[in-house]
Amino acid sequence: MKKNKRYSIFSLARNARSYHENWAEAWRSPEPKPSYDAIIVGGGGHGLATAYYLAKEHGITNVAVVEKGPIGLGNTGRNTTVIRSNYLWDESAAIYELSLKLYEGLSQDLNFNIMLSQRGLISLAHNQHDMREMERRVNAIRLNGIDSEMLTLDQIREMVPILNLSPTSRYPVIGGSLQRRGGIARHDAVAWGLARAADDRGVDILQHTEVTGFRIQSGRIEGVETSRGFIAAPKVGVAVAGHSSVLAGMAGFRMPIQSRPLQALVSEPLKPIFNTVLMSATVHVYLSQSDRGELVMGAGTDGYNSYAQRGSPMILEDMLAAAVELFPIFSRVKMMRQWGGIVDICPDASPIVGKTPISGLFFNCGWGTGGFKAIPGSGFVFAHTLAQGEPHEFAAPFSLDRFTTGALIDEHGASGVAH
Amino acid sequence: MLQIPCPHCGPRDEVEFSCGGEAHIARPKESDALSDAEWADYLFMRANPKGVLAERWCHTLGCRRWFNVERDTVSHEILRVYPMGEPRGGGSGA
Amino acid sequence: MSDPSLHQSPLATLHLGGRESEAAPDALVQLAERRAVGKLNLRADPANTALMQALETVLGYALPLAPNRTNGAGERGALWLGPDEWLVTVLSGQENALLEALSQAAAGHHAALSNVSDARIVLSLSGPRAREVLEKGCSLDLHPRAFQTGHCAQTRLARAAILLHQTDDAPAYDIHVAWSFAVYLWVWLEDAAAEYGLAVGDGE
Amino acid sequence: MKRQRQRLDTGARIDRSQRLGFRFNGKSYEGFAGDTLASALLANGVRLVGRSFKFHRPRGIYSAGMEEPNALVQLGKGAASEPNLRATQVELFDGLEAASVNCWPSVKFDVWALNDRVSSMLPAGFYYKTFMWPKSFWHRYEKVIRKGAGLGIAPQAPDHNIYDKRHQHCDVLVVGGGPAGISAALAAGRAGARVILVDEQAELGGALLGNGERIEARSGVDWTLGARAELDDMAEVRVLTRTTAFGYYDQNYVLMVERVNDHLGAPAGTLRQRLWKIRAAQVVLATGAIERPMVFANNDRPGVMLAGAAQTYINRYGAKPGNRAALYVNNDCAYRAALDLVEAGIRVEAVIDVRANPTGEAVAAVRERGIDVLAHHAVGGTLGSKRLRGIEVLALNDKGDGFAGDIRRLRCDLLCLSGGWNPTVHLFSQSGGKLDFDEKQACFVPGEARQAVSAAGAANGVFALQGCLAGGTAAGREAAQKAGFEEPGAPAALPFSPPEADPLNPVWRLPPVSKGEMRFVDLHNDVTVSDIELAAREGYGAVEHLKRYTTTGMGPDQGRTGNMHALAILADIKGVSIPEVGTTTFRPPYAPVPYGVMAGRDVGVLTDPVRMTAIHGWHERSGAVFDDVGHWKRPWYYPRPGENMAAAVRRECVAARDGVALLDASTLGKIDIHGPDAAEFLNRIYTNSWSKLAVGRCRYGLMLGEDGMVMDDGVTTRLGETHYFMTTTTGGAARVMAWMEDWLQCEWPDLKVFLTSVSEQWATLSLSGPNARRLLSELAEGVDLSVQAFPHMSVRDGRVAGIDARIFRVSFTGELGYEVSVATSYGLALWQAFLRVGENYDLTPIGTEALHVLRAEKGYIAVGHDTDGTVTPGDLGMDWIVSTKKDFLGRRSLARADCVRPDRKHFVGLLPEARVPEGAQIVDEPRRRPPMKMIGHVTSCYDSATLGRPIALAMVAGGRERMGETVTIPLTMEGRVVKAEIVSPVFYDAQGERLNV
Ligand SMILES: Cc1cc2nc3c(=O)[nH]c(=O)nc-3n(C[C@H](O)[C@H](O)[C@H](O)COP(=O)(O)OP(=O)(O)OC[C@H]3O[C@@H](n4cnc5c(N)ncnc54)[C@H](O)[C@@H]3O)c2cc1C
Ligand SMILES: NC(=O)c1ccc[n+]([C@@H]2O[C@H](COP(=O)([O-])OP(=O)(O)OC[C@H]3O[C@@H](n4cnc5c(N)ncnc54)[C@H](O)[C@@H]3O)[C@@H](O)[C@H]2O)c1
Ligand SMILES: Cc1cc2nc3c(=O)[nH]c(=O)nc-3n(C[C@H](O)[C@H](O)[C@H](O)COP(=O)(O)O)c2cc1C
Ligand SMILES: [Zn+2]
Repeated sequence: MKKNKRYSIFSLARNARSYHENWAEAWRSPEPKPSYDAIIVGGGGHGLATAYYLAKEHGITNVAVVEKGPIGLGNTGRNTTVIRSNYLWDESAAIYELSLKLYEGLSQDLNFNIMLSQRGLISLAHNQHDMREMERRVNAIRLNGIDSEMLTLDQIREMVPILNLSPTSRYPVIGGSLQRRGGIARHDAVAWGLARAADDRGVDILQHTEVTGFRIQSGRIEGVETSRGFIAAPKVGVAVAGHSSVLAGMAGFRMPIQSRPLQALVSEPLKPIFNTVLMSATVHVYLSQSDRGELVMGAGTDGYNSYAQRGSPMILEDMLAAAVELFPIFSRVKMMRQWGGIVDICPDASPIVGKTPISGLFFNCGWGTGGFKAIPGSGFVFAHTLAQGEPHEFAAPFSLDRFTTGALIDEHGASGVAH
Repeated sequence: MLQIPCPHCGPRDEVEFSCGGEAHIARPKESDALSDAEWADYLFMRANPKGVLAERWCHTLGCRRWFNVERDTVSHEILRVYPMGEPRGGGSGA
Repeated sequence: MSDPSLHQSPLATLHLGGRESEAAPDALVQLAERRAVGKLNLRADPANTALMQALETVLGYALPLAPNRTNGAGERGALWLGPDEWLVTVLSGQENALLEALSQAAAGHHAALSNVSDARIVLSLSGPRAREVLEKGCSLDLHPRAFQTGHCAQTRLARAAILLHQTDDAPAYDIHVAWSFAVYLWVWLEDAAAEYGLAVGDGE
Repeated sequence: MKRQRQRLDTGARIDRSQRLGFRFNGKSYEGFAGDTLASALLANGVRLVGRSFKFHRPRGIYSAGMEEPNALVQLGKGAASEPNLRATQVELFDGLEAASVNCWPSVKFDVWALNDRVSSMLPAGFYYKTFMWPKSFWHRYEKVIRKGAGLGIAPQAPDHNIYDKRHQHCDVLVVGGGPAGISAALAAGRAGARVILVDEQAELGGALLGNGERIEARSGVDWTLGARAELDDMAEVRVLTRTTAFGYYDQNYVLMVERVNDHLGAPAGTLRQRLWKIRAAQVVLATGAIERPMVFANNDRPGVMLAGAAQTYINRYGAKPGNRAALYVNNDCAYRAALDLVEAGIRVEAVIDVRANPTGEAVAAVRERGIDVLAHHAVGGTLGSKRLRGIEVLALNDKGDGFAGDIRRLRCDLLCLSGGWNPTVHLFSQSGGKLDFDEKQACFVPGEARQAVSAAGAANGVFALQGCLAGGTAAGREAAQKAGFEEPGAPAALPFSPPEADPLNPVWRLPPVSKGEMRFVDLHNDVTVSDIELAAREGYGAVEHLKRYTTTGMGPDQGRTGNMHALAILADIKGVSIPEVGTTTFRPPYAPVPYGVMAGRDVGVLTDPVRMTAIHGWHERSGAVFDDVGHWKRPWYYPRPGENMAAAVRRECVAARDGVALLDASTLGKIDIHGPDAAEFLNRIYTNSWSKLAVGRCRYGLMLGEDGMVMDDGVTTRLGETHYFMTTTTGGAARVMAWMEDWLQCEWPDLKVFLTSVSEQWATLSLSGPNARRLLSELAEGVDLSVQAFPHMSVRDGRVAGIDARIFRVSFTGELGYEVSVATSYGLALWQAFLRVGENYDLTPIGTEALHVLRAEKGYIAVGHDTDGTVTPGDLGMDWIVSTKKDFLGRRSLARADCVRPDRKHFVGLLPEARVPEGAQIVDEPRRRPPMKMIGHVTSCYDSATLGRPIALAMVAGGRERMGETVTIPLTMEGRVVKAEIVSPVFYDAQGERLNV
């Protein structure tokens, strides 16, 4: 029986008749080949997107994605799925907007519904400093040709009637900004859809294959040592998020990265009550309601390094106090599950995409609290970087070298609260 | 919520402390002699190990003293607390 | 010296005056401001025995060297703040004189004295349920097996930094809180104590 | 009101003398004190209580506890409304109102049940495969999906109850108040340890309340009451019921929520729930075990229930869950339930057992009662829809992995399931402990612990009562001992060896009787065996993928009754062992926790402290408009009646330039710096040199981070030979103090310097304007205010208005200025004295906005306003303050390639045609449409009363080399474009003549 690969309402109906017994595997589980043209370490969104675009844009299909566990269970599988491109600096705006544009066609491109929901993203301002920063950001974003606007209190009230807009609250809301194209997507679907599409183009996805070292000969990469043996490749791209320092250590250099717990939680499912994404850097919380009905919520990182995928409950207490203050009707809504990820934080809150001291070895990391939205864009430019051996123009400013020259891209304002 | 044994005040909740990141990073004395890369190494590059990390903590809301801690970044277990200035791994345990 | 009649407590904005006489016979918690406490922040190296001796001579008692311990109480005593830091209390009005005397004693040594009488105010919290009230916002172990009369600790109470000092087994506590946080903490304490019945004292 | 027709006449833990009226789905019913909503509904014969998440299938009550996947209700109305409560956990109170969730218009006729009809189109993950064309339609589909999903509805009004928190330390925390937990608490308590014993139920007893077991010739309930009395007598033991331990965090930090008065209906304004934050030296987990179901077609009908639950409804609540029952089991234990059913007058049709030859004691007893035991049989399906009407039974084949023979139908309205037990290892797993797989009992049990924790009783995989008692005692005793307490002369622990019983035979999945039938694994999320098979087929065969693809275990019950089957079926499909498949991660909370209790009292006025200066009350009374700066609320401006902001600010500015203005500057950070090395320390902290500052003089300083970027600034004064007094920005106060302390303690311990924060000690009032000296001289005593005696940038001690004061002659407005600092408690008196005398000078209180206008006219930077952490002193044109003769923090960074780029952004002044918002971007080549290349942005912009025009400060690329050039500020949101000329940032009194008067 021929297995069904293509997804559509028709194939779904057809398969319903055969009790869904003929669906093909979304991606294969091949044995590793001895060598590949390129190896991507890390089967999160960034690694998978890189493999996909290597195959799609550069015709490089003899590629392996090497993942120590099952794919998509790192930060990609545990993030709060906020997507937006309203970043302050030109360099950031360029790469995040590329990403958002790619997201806008990704379901069709991958033939996998990633459930992109561009329901609009509101940031709240609570004081004059917030307003100033917001004006600066919104003006810059607009002049970069990206949608963004300031909101009045009345506009906010109309969009989010359940928000506490009392002028006497402790941190009264005095204004806000909106990116209408911002929103959320289904995190797992992004990883799975990319994996399926990359696999379809010939990429080998090697799950349960942990990279344990790099083989480096006179400053050049030769391949990776893994829990399933050595695999050779002239080019290796590493996208392991929170584990970047560990992998850099294997290659003999250090990174300007701290691995921090970032926590999130979901409520029990509720009927639709809240139809945008809302964030407040001042009271430290952001939230949205998923298509399944849970309120998905996050805040800032814990204050210490950790690889535990878990943080301290005091963050939750503060996060939920902020949530109840902003949304008094959520007081009796219940937290259902709470977890953490390991985010890779750079000193300037911007990523590192590009070359390393080892020739042929490239790193893509430092996306910290905000790299889900960057997945397609980052994969696109990182694939280019790997294929050409030189950074894509959008990736160039995000070189590791900037920490030496001082040309940092300070996006702290953008991530005062994680998202 | 970590419980951190302040060498002066004893075990206290994490809320009273602030973490100062990796310990034992000495400020270069003759910084002019350093290349930009060497200076960047001091400023930004960090070990960030998965496992035991020597880091600095300050009992901010308590005695305001800085001290060193060896903590496992996977289990969050605190293995050792020792004064500023004392080298890693050596000295008396706590 | 400043004209004491011009002095104003941060709690003045709460207009507690009328409430001091409020009858609360069943109250299990008493709360009042302790106004007569002058305070000096003292920094000195405890290993400098000559200095320690000189300071003791002026104070009339030794500075507590064990962490989180006090010597004396109320308007005359010293509270351990850190391994080289103490809060010296003195009847208010006398702080400048004491500061002067201590400075002279410390002359030639490395020591620091700052008058911080107004930096923090002192609230006294007492009554059979006083500990429960604190436990609502303070993560210290305040059980008598762990925290007793004569113990002190800098810590956090709700969202304010405090210096906590147990002054009686009853129990009774002095809570030192920053001037600017005083109203918040008072309101918080009133709220926390409400379920046990609160009597607002008239301070001293 | 209907009779409770399914109620037993005697026995059970309910109080038949206390009748409680309640409403469910609009109908009135009656129950008794001691009931849960679930038991009361069963007693009233109500079977259909809810609808499932995805297919909206009719569902009934499935369990008697926390593990309930079906019976979710919306409780209460308005401000008391709470979604998604388990009916099995809601204690009945008079007047309770509840309704089914996730159904429209009613639970009986739910339109969404259409989903069930098309369920073949909706397998796991169907949404990933469709709704992609046409692209623009997705958001419409999404709306429908969203409406169909979700369960209860969010409350419509803010909560009318309050929540609180308590910290507590103990030697031994015992979670779970069944026989094991009680034994542990008794043992630890007798040893003298500080013990906390918690149980989420209304009373202690655990399984004993429902299973009719006896201890030492007493009923389990009596034994429990005796133990409770002993525990209550121990001074250091605290027993908390209705309290759920839900999160186990690092270093034995356990969060628990106590439901204080939910069982009384939680009247408005009362304390409803309390969060307990426990730090325990040792933890004993005696959390019991959760019964597993059996899986077969249409196993979700109302009337299908766990066997232990049925037993509990009878023994504990006196409610008959049905009248004609069958049991479907794979172990001995459930046979006792069968006996209890019979005892309660329920007709038991048969016990269907997948095992070939069950022989245990209880089995024999059942047979003796004349009940049919259908060994080596299985249930293949059920009949009925809104309630169970019967079951289909089939014999198993020889291997026991498929059916043999014909379907046999049995009529029944209750089917009790028992597929074995899963120890409640959630908290143990949260604590970081490893789980082992117990092959014999087919369940995960606690293995190696990572924290100071042990498990006892059913939670430890010990299901026999004697073992629970012995294990609990041993665990309690050992925990106390580890915490330093031992009971003198405690009797030696009883040895315990588990009784031999027929092993259970886990049959996780049988083939479908007919294709396409629904065999539910996760009742909550409507996940079926086929979904699991589909996931495995499609490559989502890692257990974490399985969970996410099928959503099994992701509902509010977090898979309590279903997860084990999901793992086992996956293992079966993959041909590997269950431990090889592994579990998904157990995460807090163990049971859902309201946001409100996590927030506690930190809401409303207690959200966050408002820091107050001594003058705060006056500001409020005087109608100041405030702006938040950190925790402070600073007066922004003081509008007079009828005045708008612009007018008020203009008036305030004019006062400062022409007369005299008064500002509350108390929020500035202030630090006493003492010690022989203080000057050297300042040299390292600030960019400029401090070696030669004379006593009594002040100097402005700039502070950088090690990255060379401006971090803070302020004036520091030398008060004595070894005594300096530093001021910082308001926002930077805490940061700067911490920063300096860090360097002192960690890097430069050799420097003899002591730092003391005195921000709070001083109220600082700033007088500025040409009349400042005249005004001050009316109040000052003992200070010569003349220019010669008291020049700009110096300090004098004196008395002002009868108050000891320290007077700094400094200025941030560019006018003659004095900052008068007095002890904070005298701040208000001084302010009032100034106002009194100031009447003659038209003294005008000014807010931060006017201050900013004034300082901007002078080109003074405001750190954090004009700078953003990316600005060097060079960018600000402040090289003059950067010493080249010494090292200081951040210096080396200034030499990096990027910091010496000629085209960096420079701090400049702008003369814009009109006022623009701060943050507006600047371009050279305006275009009709974006994108446009930006060359900088406006950092500050004001209407300057002094200059009679708008002015701005900005960061502009290469700006200092472009004086006199015109740039453009496109305001695309407002649809206007403003031109501006680049000028020096100093707009006013460039020579500083007004300062030196
Ligand atoms: C709680 C939380 C909320 C967040 N919210 C948002 C948000 O709302 N919006 C947003 O844009 N971003 C958000 N983020 C950030 C975002 O999740 C990450 O930036 C992004 O997912 C990173 O993707 P990645 O592919 O680089 O890393 P990951 O998805 O973490 O993938 C890295 C992979 O590398 C693998 N790996 C590691 N070491 C090895 C090895 N030695 N050998 C082989 N494989 C290895 C890991 O197993 C993992 O699968 C959030 C993050 C968290 C934790
Ligand atoms: N015959 C069998 O096969 C079988 C199987 C299982 C259990 N049992 C019986 O069950 C009993 C087991 O005794 P036990 O003490 O181990 O367990 P138990 O079930 O009697 O008690 C566990 C208690 O822990 C509470 N609990 C669980 N998690 C909690 C949490 N997070 N916070 C607060 N409370 C929590 C529950 O409400 C319950 O009261 C015995 O009576 C035993 O005979 C028998
Ligand atoms: C956007 C989003 C929505 C989620 N929704 C649910 C949910 O409905 N139910 C649930 O149990 N978990 C939900 N989770 C949490 C996952 O179960 C899981 O905890 C998280 O992905 C981290 O993985 P881990 O807990 O296995 O480490 C959600 C996670 C994310 C990122
Ligand atoms: Zn300490």
